[in-house]
Amino acid sequence: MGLYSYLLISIIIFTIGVYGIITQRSGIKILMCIELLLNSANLNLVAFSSYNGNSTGQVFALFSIAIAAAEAAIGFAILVALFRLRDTINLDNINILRW
Amino acid sequence: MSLNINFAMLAPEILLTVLAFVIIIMGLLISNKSKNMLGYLSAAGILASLVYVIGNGMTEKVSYFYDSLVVDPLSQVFKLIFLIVSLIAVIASIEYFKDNRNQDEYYALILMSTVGMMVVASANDLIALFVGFELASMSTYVLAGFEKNNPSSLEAALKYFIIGSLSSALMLFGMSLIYGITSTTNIPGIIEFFRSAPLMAESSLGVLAMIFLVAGFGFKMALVPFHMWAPDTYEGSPSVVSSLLAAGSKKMGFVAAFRVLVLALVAIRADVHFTFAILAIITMTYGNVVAVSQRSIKRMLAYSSIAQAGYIALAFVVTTPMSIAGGILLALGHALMKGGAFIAVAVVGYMVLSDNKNAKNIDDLENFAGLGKRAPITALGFFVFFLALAGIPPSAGFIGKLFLFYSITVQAISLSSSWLLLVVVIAILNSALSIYYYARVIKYMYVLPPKGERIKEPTAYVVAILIAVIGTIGIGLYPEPFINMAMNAAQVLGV
Amino acid sequence: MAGLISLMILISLAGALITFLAKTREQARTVAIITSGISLAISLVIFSQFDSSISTIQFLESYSWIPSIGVTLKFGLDGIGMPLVLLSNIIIPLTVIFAWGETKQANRFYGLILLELTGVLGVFTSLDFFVFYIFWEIVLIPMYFLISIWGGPRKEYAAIKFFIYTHVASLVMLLAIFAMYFNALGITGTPSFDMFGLLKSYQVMDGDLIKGVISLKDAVFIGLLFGFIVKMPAVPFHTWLPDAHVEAPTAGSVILAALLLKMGGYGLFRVILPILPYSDSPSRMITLMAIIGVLSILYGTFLALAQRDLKKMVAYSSISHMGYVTLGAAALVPLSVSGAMYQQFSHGLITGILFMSCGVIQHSAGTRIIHDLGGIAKYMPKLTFVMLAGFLASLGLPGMSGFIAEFLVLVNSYFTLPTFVILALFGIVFTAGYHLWAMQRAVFGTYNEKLGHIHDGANYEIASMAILVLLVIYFGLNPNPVLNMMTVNAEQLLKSVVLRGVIT
Amino acid sequence: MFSDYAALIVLLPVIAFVLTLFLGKKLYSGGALLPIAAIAGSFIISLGIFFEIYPGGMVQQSIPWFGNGISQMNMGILIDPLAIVMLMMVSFVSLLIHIYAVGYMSHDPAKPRYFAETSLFTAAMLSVILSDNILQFFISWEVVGLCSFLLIGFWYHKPSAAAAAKKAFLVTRIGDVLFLAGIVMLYVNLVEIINNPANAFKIEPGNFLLQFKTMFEAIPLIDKTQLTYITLLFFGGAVGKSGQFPLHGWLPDAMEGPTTVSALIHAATMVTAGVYLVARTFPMFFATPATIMTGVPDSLLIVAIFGGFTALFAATMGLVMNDIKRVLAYSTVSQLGYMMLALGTAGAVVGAQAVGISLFHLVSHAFFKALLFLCAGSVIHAVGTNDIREMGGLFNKMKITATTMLIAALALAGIGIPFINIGTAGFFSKDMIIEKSFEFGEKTGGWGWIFYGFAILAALLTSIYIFRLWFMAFTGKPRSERHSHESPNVMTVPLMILALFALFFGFSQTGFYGYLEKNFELMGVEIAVHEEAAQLPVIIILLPVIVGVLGFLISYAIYYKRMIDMSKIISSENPLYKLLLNRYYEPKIGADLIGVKLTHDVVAQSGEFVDRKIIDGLVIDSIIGNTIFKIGEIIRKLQTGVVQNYASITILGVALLLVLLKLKLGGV
Amino acid sequence: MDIVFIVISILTILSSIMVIRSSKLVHSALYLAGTLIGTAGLFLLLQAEFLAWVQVLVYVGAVVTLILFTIMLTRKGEEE
Repeated sequence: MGLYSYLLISIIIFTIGVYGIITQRSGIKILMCIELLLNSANLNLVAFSSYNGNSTGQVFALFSIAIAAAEAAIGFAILVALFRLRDTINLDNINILRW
Repeated sequence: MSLNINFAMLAPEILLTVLAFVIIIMGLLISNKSKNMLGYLSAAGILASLVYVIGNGMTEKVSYFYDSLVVDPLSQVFKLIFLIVSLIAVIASIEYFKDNRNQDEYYALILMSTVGMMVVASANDLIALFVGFELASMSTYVLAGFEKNNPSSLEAALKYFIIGSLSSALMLFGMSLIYGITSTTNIPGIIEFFRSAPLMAESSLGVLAMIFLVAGFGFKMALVPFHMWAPDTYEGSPSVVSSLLAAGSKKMGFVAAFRVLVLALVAIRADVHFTFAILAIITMTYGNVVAVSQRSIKRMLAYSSIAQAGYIALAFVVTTPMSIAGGILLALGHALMKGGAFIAVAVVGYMVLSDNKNAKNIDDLENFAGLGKRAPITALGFFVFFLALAGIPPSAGFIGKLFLFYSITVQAISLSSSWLLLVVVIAILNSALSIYYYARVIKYMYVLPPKGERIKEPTAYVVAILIAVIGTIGIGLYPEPFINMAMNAAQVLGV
Repeated sequence: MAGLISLMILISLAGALITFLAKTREQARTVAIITSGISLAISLVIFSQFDSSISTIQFLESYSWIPSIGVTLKFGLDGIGMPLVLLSNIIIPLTVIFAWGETKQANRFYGLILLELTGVLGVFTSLDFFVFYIFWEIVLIPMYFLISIWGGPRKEYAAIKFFIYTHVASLVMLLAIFAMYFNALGITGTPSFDMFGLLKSYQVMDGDLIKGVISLKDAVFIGLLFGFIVKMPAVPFHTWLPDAHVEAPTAGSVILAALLLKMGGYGLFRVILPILPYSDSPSRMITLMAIIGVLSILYGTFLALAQRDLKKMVAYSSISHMGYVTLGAAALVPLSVSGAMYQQFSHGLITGILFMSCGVIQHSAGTRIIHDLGGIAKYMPKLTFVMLAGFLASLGLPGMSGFIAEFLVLVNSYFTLPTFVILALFGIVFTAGYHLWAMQRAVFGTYNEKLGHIHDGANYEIASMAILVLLVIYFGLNPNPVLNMMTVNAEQLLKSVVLRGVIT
Repeated sequence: MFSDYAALIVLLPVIAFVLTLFLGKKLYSGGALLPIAAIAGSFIISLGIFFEIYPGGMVQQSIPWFGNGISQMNMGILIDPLAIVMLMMVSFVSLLIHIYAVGYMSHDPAKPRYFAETSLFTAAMLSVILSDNILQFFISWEVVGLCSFLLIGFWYHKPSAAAAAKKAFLVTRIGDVLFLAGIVMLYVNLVEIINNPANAFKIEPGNFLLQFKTMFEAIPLIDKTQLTYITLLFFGGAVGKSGQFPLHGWLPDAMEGPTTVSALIHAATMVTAGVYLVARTFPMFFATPATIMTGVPDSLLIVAIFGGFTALFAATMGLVMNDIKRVLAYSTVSQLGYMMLALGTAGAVVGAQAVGISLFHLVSHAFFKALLFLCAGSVIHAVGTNDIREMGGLFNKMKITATTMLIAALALAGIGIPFINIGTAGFFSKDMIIEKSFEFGEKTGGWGWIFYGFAILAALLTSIYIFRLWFMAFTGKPRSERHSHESPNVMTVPLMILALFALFFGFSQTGFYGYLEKNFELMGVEIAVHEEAAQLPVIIILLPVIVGVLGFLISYAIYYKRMIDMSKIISSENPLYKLLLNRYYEPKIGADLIGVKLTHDVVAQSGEFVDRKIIDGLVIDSIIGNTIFKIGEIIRKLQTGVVQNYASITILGVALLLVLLKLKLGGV
Repeated sequence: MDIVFIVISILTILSSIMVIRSSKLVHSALYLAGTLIGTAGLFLLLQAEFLAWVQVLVYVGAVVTLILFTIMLTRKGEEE
């Protein structure tokens, strides 16, 4: 399969992720969508790596996976802490800071 | 490159990383009471790094780790910025987080975020850049939400985190595209590639990559429309963290943009200038116009910070050495001014809370009434920072704006370009508009009667504010070395 | 005796800082009067050693500051700056004396006044555009505070309006300075903000700012002009002035009118006139300036006539009087230019009396609204005396300094701008009209019993006004000490005008 | 010897002014003696100089003042016959008035101020007279105006006084501006003449640009049209200062000041300055081209028109005024009209002699008008009112005042015996003017006769109103209860001295004319002297006296014998009476309509509207200020606080970038 | 090969859609795991075997678990 098929999938997943971030209300779902985005980028990197014939992309992806995991941990920690205070993770309600 | 490489130029980063771990370990070992000393320890570490950075030449260029990190004038200038900001923030935190159980984590995180920023400043490879970026970001996500029992703080952290992650993802996506096009992640390599194959930059992928990168960096810089998190986060976070975010973390976006955009992409596409002009104009206008109607000072500072980002972004509008130098100078100035200003807000918070334990909206404009009497040094600090932010000489803000406006005027004249001229005019009008809201606070501080007794300003805050004040005015009065530094840094970019 | 100028500036700055730190009102005002006195003494020394027969810069001093962009701390005086330095040093001590009774935050008050002195001295002496600009901006800040802390009911509006208006103008001016700097850089290759160097380089500037719309020369010229006339202020950029004056405390108004407005006029002579003959269309620029000048004269006059507030009336009269400066400068005749310079000097002295009078009335009667006053001469004979003198001087009574200036401007401008002079003459009657009308209604006539028992101005207030009156009369009878040096410089300035054949 | 101290003529009263102002309170009678001594000194010096320079000398002293090069201005002294005559008259009359004032003002608490101001006033007037250049002339002229302002408003707590002072200053200011405009034009012309090498005209060392000498020398070189403009502008100044139509309104109002001030202003000093200005620059007036009427220089013709008309116009109003000082004020305006008429008509007929004719009337008028005012002051002092309807029967109580006033009235009416040349001062001086206007009519014919008509009609009216005044005040039954008595000696002695002059000054006529005729020759200006006109018809010589006596008889019949019941004529129904009593509605038109309604209410207020509402209110506050606020308020609502929206905007931002970069907007 | 690719990609995309569409958070988390595993499959197809395993280990093993924990910790009634 050509490079562009992978890119296509990556972009589709990316778009779905973006769509999710915009539409979803649950904090957890939004975090999942962010994972989708990072994942699509990883897919890109790996696809390019294979296409370009060097492994830099894979190295990059490796870093990226590690970082994504860490990020997820932080994100969920924040969500849990917030839930403890506010009793909700519905982001529509988390808007004391505005204007 | 052999293994016995000399890490001397990376000593600050190494020192701070080690220090971060030491602090965490010490935090486990020592009692809660004695954790207050950790602040001094980290301040000392940062100060040492700062001295090291200043002392160890700004001119020579050294690269490390297979050319993924470089130490050159550009990186040094920004390291200087980051270290100063951290120093201010840490010194202020000694008071702000006094007797907090989690101080060890706090200082470790600050140090880690500083290291992350410094890595970005030195990054010569997209991977290093991304890692540094994320290191700094993730530390600051946590820092923003460090007041676990404060809903505002957590909300700030959450918003910061979500938009930050989104931007990271965009940035990563952009980087992946660049890697795809150029098959390298080394920045000089990328530049070389685009130089030799300019058509690739014009391709859809190239443009897309560029856009994603701008979005990613724009998030950090708080450029409109990637700024949405900034007011909420700056308002909600602890003031010392806001200081770090606005003054330090923001500049990370700029240094990344200088490194990547200016060299790799901007130079080969004319309409990038135009795009940045639009972004810069929208950003500064938006920031200033909305700041006018704010009553929360932190929020006002946040919008002012957005506006300042717009000014700094003018550096990308023409990308001449002069403009880059101006951007760097204003970034330096802004770090001092905005960093100091947020610390000063912390003093106001301290003051208000000492009046009334359960006070809400501690950074409301009303609480600034008579600040000149209640907390003279803080008020003086605000006064200096505000005037500097408005670009009144002699101050760092003036010098920075001077270079930026100058570079654009010159370009407008030499290209006989009317839209560039328009950009300057709008920038000037913005600059004037900004006086309105700064002056309003100054009025509250000095004109209105105080609402309480004079307070004793905590020493840590005073020191932090004074460092910023001296820096702000010092650069204004004796800008020569800083100008040279900025010009050298701009030379590195070879524009 | 090089170094005197920087000594003067530094002393006033140091005095300002010490005053800020003063603990009591007594200390503050003592420091203020001593500092301004020393500054006055230094300026008198300079004045006495000043050679008024040559047009070159004297007392030149120069220190390197920011070599990388060519900024030097360069100070010096010639016949354009010297009188204004003298004026500043006369006005500030008198303002301090006048405000001797200030009780509200006295240390800050006097400190800000001294800071104003620092600023204006810097503006009038610096010969480096960069430094000039810095002082130009510094002046704004103390004035902002003077208005917004000690001002009247709408002080915030007025202060911010003043600040923003003049700041925009300065930024536009800054851009024009950039353009000249860039241009000079292109020619000489060495960066320099040296004022005369930049002005000289203007002569060889070319290119368009926007092709087919405006040339670079014109743009730079208009940018600089804009910066100065907003400060002066000239119609239609004047609306900050009435507000600022009405709300400012008396000392603030005095400094604003007597010194800050002069910065704009100073700019015309120092910057605009040397480049005017080399601009692309001098005749159009001259017409522009003349229109602005005459418009200011007439518009200011009629607006003054319409005012109900005494201080506002005086404010508009300032606009009107500064119109003569623009007109005289635009006429490009040596004596009209020196007349315009003299008008600056003279107006500085006169307007001090006027604003001080308004201040005393406000303080004593509690109002400045003309029709709420009436017959106050009965209880305020001393004030009436000096105020009348001030008003007469302001309406251009011969024998007082204002007349010499206006006469020189009108007579000599007629050579080149006859129509405008005729229009300006038209305003003189009305100038007399509003001054006298105000006097008649506010000061003379039957006493308005509603005012209760009012008292005359304090002795220190009357004394500082009386000194100004004496100076106004002295300089009305003997203009030579300052007029000569102005004329020498005006002739020097206009050499290039003749050379370029701008006027015959 | 005296001429070395010529500057003291002005300086002495100035010193007296300063000293009296600051020390007056501690001195006798408010320091009156200082100005009296000073003015006496001025008088003595003037007299001394007169004897030194008579018959053909001049005093010229000049020092540079300001300016440089050809535009060097100077201060200087020029005492020629014209000036010395004026100097002596002014200092003398002023001296008498000052002495009189010691009595008149004895009860006023503000005496020091009074004497200081009158002293300055005198000084300024003397300075006007001896100026050797037009600038100094103008400056002194303005200081005169200032002093009149101060003195008219002396009782400033009276609103009417304050208003009158303002009006006096403003109305004369209109003239001053014209004068200044004339100076501007003259200056420009002179400089251009000098700068034009073709003219070979240059200023000798020691001479200066705006000196009268230079001006006169340059007359042939000045463009004729310009010369007309310049002289007419000068005349505009004179119109204002000398209360000629249409700027006469301030003069009657100026009666709000103390009577002594009126005497000073109307007799000796201020108002004559205008006539003096025309006389001083007469060669320029004379040199203007004759385009309107053959053989008559335009400017002189205009001077004559204004003068003649004013003479009659003011006299009509003098008929109906009830305030004793107002009658005299209109009389002054009318007499000044005569002086102007003389300069205009006689100037056209006999050239430089006209200056003598005019000045002779000026001096004689100074004596009798000062006398009239001082007498009026004495009367007012005695009865405590200005209204002649409330006076009456004072003759027996105040014999000296009544007698001296009668003498003055006779002089004003110009009573005398023709052919044997015995008569009052006015007889000589006024008749000569009337005769010259007849000659003018003869010379020009046509409507040139109108001047004679003006002159003779005005003479009739003058006689009527002045005797009306005298009869109403001094004869008949007392109309008020107040016990009136004669004034103290310090007041009556000056009256008697002035009366002597009013009676006998006329006999110096021939010498006076002869002395002044040579005035401009001394300055080196040739003025073509016309052939003496043919012998006048007897009726013309008699007519002035006839109308004078006729006027007396009419007044006698109406106001002494009460042969006609005036109450029928004096009613508000009579439109003519109303018109006159309301002074031709001049105050309404001048002050209310033009001053307040047009200038203040319309022009100034609309300017205010533009400034506050449009520039400030609309543009600055509403459009710029509020709009920014509104936009700010709207935009900040974008910041909803909901993070998904933030994300959406971020994504929109990406789209925006896509648009910007793909649309190829670069290179715009 | 192509068919494998197509199948994996369709599964990946479908499950990523379902992450958003499913109304229960737990289901979403499981679909997310599906997407991530699908991506790992694509990595395999791109000869990035090591990375594929890392992907499964880190993402599915750690991240999804974390998500599930969070869901349980923040459950209060049923989230929509």
